[in-house]
Amino acid sequence: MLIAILLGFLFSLLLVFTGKFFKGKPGIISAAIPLVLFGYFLQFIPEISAGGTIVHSYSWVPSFGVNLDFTLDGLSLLFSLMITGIGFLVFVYTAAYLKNHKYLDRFYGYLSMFMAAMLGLVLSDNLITLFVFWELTSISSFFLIGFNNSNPESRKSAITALAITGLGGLSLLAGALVLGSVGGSYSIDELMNSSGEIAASPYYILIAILIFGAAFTKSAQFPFHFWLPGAMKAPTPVSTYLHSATMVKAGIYLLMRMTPVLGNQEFWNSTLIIVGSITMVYAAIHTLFRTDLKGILAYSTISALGILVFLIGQGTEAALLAAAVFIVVHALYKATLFLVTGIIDHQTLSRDVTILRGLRKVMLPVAIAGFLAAISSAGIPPTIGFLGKELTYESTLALVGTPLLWIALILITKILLLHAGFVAGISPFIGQLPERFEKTKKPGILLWGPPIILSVAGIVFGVFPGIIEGSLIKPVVAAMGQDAGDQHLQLWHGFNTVLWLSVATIVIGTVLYFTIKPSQKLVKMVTRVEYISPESIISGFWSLFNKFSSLWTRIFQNGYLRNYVSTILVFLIGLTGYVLYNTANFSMDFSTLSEITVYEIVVVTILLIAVFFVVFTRSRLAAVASMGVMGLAICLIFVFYSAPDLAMTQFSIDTLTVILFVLVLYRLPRYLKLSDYKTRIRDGVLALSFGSIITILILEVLAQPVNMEISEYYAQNAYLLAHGKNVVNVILVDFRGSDTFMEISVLAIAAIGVFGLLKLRLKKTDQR
Amino acid sequence: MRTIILKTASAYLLPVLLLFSVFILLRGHYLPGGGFVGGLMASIAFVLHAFANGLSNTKTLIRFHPGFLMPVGLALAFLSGMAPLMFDLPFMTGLWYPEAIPVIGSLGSALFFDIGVYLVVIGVTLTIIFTIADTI
Amino acid sequence: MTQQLVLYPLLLQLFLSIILMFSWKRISWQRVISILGGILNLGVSIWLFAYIWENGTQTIQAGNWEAPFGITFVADTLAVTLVLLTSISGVAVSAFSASSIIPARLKFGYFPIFHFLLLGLIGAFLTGDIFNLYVWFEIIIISSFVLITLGGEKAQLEGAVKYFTLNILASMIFLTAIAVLYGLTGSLNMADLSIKVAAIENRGLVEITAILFLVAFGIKAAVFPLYFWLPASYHTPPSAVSAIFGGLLTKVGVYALIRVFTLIFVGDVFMQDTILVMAILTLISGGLGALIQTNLRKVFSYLIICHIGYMIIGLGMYTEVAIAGTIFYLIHDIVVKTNLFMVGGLIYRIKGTNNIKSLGGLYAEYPRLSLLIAIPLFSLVGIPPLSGFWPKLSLLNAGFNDQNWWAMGAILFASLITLVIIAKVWSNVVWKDKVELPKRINFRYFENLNKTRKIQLVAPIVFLSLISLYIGFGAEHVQQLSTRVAGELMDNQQYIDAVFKTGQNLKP
Amino acid sequence: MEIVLAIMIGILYAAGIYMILRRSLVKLILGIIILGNGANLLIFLLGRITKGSPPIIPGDLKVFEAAYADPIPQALILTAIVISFGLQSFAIILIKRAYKVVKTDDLDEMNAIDQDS
Repeated sequence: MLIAILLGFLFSLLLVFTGKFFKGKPGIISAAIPLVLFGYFLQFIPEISAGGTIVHSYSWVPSFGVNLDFTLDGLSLLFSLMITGIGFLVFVYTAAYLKNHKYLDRFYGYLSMFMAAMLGLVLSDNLITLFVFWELTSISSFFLIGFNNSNPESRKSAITALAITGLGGLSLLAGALVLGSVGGSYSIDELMNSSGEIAASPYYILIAILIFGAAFTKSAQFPFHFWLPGAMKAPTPVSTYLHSATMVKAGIYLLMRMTPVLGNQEFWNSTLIIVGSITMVYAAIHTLFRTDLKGILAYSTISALGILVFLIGQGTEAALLAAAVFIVVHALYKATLFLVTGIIDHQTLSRDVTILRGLRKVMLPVAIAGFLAAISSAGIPPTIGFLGKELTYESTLALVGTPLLWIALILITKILLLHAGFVAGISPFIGQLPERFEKTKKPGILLWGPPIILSVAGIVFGVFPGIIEGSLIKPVVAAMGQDAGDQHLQLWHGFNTVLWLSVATIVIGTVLYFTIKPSQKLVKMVTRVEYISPESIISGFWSLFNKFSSLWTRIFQNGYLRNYVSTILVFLIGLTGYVLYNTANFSMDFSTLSEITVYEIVVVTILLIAVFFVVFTRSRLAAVASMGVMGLAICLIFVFYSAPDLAMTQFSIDTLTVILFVLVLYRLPRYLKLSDYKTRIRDGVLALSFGSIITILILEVLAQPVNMEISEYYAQNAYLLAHGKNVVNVILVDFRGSDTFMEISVLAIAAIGVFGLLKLRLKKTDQR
Repeated sequence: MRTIILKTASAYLLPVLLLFSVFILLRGHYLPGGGFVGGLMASIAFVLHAFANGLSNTKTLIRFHPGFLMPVGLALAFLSGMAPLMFDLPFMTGLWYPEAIPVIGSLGSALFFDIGVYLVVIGVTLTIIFTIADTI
Repeated sequence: MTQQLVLYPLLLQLFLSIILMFSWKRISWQRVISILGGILNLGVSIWLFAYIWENGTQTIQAGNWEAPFGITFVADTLAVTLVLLTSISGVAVSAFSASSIIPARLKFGYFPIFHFLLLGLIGAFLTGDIFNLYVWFEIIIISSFVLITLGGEKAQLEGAVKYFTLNILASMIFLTAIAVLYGLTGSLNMADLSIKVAAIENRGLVEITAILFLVAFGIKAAVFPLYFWLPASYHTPPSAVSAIFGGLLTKVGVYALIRVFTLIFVGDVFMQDTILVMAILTLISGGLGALIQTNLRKVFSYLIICHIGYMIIGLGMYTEVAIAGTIFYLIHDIVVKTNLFMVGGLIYRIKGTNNIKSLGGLYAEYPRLSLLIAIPLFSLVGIPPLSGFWPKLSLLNAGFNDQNWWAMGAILFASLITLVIIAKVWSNVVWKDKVELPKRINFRYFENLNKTRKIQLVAPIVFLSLISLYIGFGAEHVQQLSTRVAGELMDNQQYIDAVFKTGQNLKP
Repeated sequence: MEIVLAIMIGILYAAGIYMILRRSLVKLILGIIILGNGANLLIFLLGRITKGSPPIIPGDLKVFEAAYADPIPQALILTAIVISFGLQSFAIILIKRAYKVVKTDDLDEMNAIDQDS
């Protein structure tokens, strides 16, 4: 199974190096990969429908408890078949759709990478592995949405989609981690067994929210839905594959997968029902206000996803069964409609429903596919769409609480979706063919074949639901821990409420289709209230956030060195001051201190006067001279306190520094009195507090006992072992010789630097 | 500043000061001094000479670029530090010639290290000062 | 013999620097010496790493003076890992420099200084003596000053002044801290300090010393609110220099923080909380900064800051899992950040600018190169299973175990914002159509370079990308390494034992 | 005396910081030098000071018999002094160059690069 998943990745890697070959005609060969995989997964049907699961496990990063554990059960089988089956058709379709595109190879690369990631996602039993593949689908989606990379809109949509799904991804990561910690394992299989403990843990709500965050962003639930219409900037095969049939269902998949672990809880169910219903109605209404075919389909997809969330939220056996069927329904008709739209777009270069008419005359097979898909979407018998709708009504009717409200909402949604399906699948083909489309070329079989196959499948499954009932649908429900044994999929249920609801849907929807025609006027209506849409609110928030970022960065990184220094000092003083304040215990043992002599006082006074001069003089030369005096005074201090080597070094270095200064300084301008009084006071206070902290620190340290162990060792062994009597020098060249070595290296580097600074002048004519 | 007296004086002063700096270097192990101070003294001697006789004269006197002393000094220090590795002793282990030598005292790798320091210090100081004097 | 191995990478770099100084004007020799030396050094580092992995922490006493009297060099797993990473980045940047640094700079000691910088880094990782660490830090900063100013262009000098001042300030604080520590304990050996500091009764004083170290290293590591020098300077020198700076220089600060706060100042809750708060603010502040930049290298500079937060946050949480996350992130970050700045350099070489608004068209002109660039970019984001992802797992886990919601939030926030930033960079640099720019005269565009030069520019990026892919896909190995390092760090007795048990053989 | 020295060192630190906070490049360097001297004296003082007994083993003795000043801080300071000399000379040249290229001594005018470019 690992190979099955890796196949797509390997192929996309191969394309990096052999891309040229796959450009143009031979591109269709790549469709062999999903076909082979489809066959591979088909062979598991008997075993799965018999109630088995197939588990393959490979060790990857055991230290994190992250392994490539793949489980094939009913749920993952359904998704795998959808991914590879629709994948195959999309690959074939692409070969014609992007026939002459110069980046066809890249497109296949991303597409097969996406397919592999998606397969990995639905097959992973390990939460972290699932997350890994989850992110890979987001990234492939990013590349695919931005595939038309010259188009700024396309790039922007790609970033938006990545940001939103990335947000969800992090939510999933956090959720997985918390769930793993609480449940003691990342294995979903094991987590199912501890679902009771998880529900009882204080983190249950947190986990649920995090998982919702992931699912809602990926499956475009309100208010995160807006990235999906944007994602329609991608080429149509992408919209078909990722943004209606597979990737957006990853969120649905996650919710279904988590149902046995987290489901059956008040919070879980009601949140899903509420969010799902808001999404389905909101998006369904939006379909009325679009004229772009892909826009209509995008919103109807969101609405369908809302229905699925709504159904999963109900959580009953009937609802889950309905969800499973509806996934198949939606995948079949929506993929068809997208492919049809793509063909229309490809051949007529238009997607505007207000002008597309009568296309059946130029592309009859496409019109058939569109029609079949539209009636499946409308839930007109004998399509599988009818089955899906019936089941949906049935389970909603059984809801406890306020079923009337939910029934009303789902009814409205279904009616509007019927309208949308008709607009997208039927209206472009009926009526009078406008003149401008008369010369439209007939699409090739590679284009119209895939939608026909999908739409016909919708009818076949509707007429003979037995084909999928036992093999695909029921194992899905079983995988979610419910048994749907006594339910049967059939077209005729007798005269009951459900049937009347169906009839109402079809009648009202059809009436609606003939009364409300998509028009620019409707589009304008909705743009007027666009400013309160989640998209505008979030993008407003985002630009506010950007402004805040600039502000924050400008406050700290303001370009003034002294502000940087001040910030660092304030931080240092604040922390040390706080600790000193909390722990101050002054104890000074004055007896150990040395006496004060006149010489010392004189030297210290000289030093302080010199420092005073350096700080306050207006003349640079005086400052440098005072600097020299200061150095000499320090030199004397070293002499007083038994450090002849230091005194010598200090003296020579002091001399050299003064020479350097004099050499350099007389070219520099006069000091300017640059800062105002207030600044100087502020800086003075800062400097003095720092100085005081240092003084206090010194006094505190001096009060501590002395440990002379190491210096005694040096003193004892300087002559005996290191053959020298000047201990300081022995330390420098022997005990701590490495320090000295590095110190002369520092000098050498500095000299090279000085040399370079002064001699190297990059000229305009220099090669850059 | 460049008086005849200073000129003549510096002509004599230079070798004397250099000799003194070597003395400071060598006695470092026993009395205050060592490679640093020695090197600084030597450089000050050259700087003095440059003040008196002009930079170009000092440069011709030295013949090669003083910067060359830096890698030489570093190499010397490096070799004296590496020598113990031949005896499977750690880097910078002091190796000592068993007999004491007059004036210097015990002869060991530490001395060569100190000479390396001395050379680097001269090289560095002179490079810096000469370069500045050059470009002004 | 094997004990000597500890110092080989260090001695080799020293040797290279000296040899390179001797071949001052012969820049073609220098190129060859630097690259060959880098490869040799990589070999030696791998050898050392393998040896330590097999045999555990090794120490060597320079000058053969037993600890704590001489200067001890300690090769524990953390140190050799970082030495290995330094060698990896070092050899990549050597090759990159050979092609991208203009001859004028090479004639003024670029390569010797570059190897001195590597020497300083390796020394800092290996030393077991706090004052010696100071000296290595000085080597690092003086080399970096020289590299950052070499060429003396206006922007370089302006950046250098800030870089210089704040780094010197850090050094002064570091020196002050060492003085206080010596005044308290009379020792400089870090293992010895660990024992002696634990015995000090006046904890307030210890805490203040710890704060001094925190600030000194925090400046080097570019932690909030001490990072200002970094955005002001990292984009000014040639890309090869930024690459080594971005990859390794701030990490030395992080290393020093890790070392000091796991070995010497252990178990101080106030300090840990302080570090934690700083880390959270670093993550946020760096992310916010990166979001609004329009210069590619400045974006990367702010991302350095942002990601330093990941490493520091683990140190603040101070559990084995958290430290393992820190170490893993450190390993990942060194490779990726070095690579990132080289990528910046490559893009600059292709386009002649680093301003995002003027870039574009890379996808059309250099499709494979774009894919190559994608590796470091998306590794940086931590798109799983690329390298940046795994350490976050540890850090988030540690955060949850501590119930530290702020830390978790900051980690997730920084991840998201990095994702958005990189997506923006990708969109603008790679996807966007080519922006017609006036041709710069005297500029060596990538397309005009000869084949060797092109390979020298691209090969290092390929090399580091492969390594970061390995870190991502072979996360198990890296995680084992990180866990082992974390274990060693949490149990500092191991370090202390290693330092004091050796060196029994006194001088002959 | 230690108290006097402690206060003096505090003043040196304060003066150094105050100078660094000025807008002039030259003052900046002077400030760094003062700060460096302060740090050196700090090491010296915290290593505990002793009068009149340098750490040099007297003529014919092999080990110390009388009190001696702690040699370690002295060695450290020596290293530190030399290192600061290297840094200082580099810094002095840096301001010279910076002045020549940027044409100002005023640090506030050197903030072009922190803005966007």
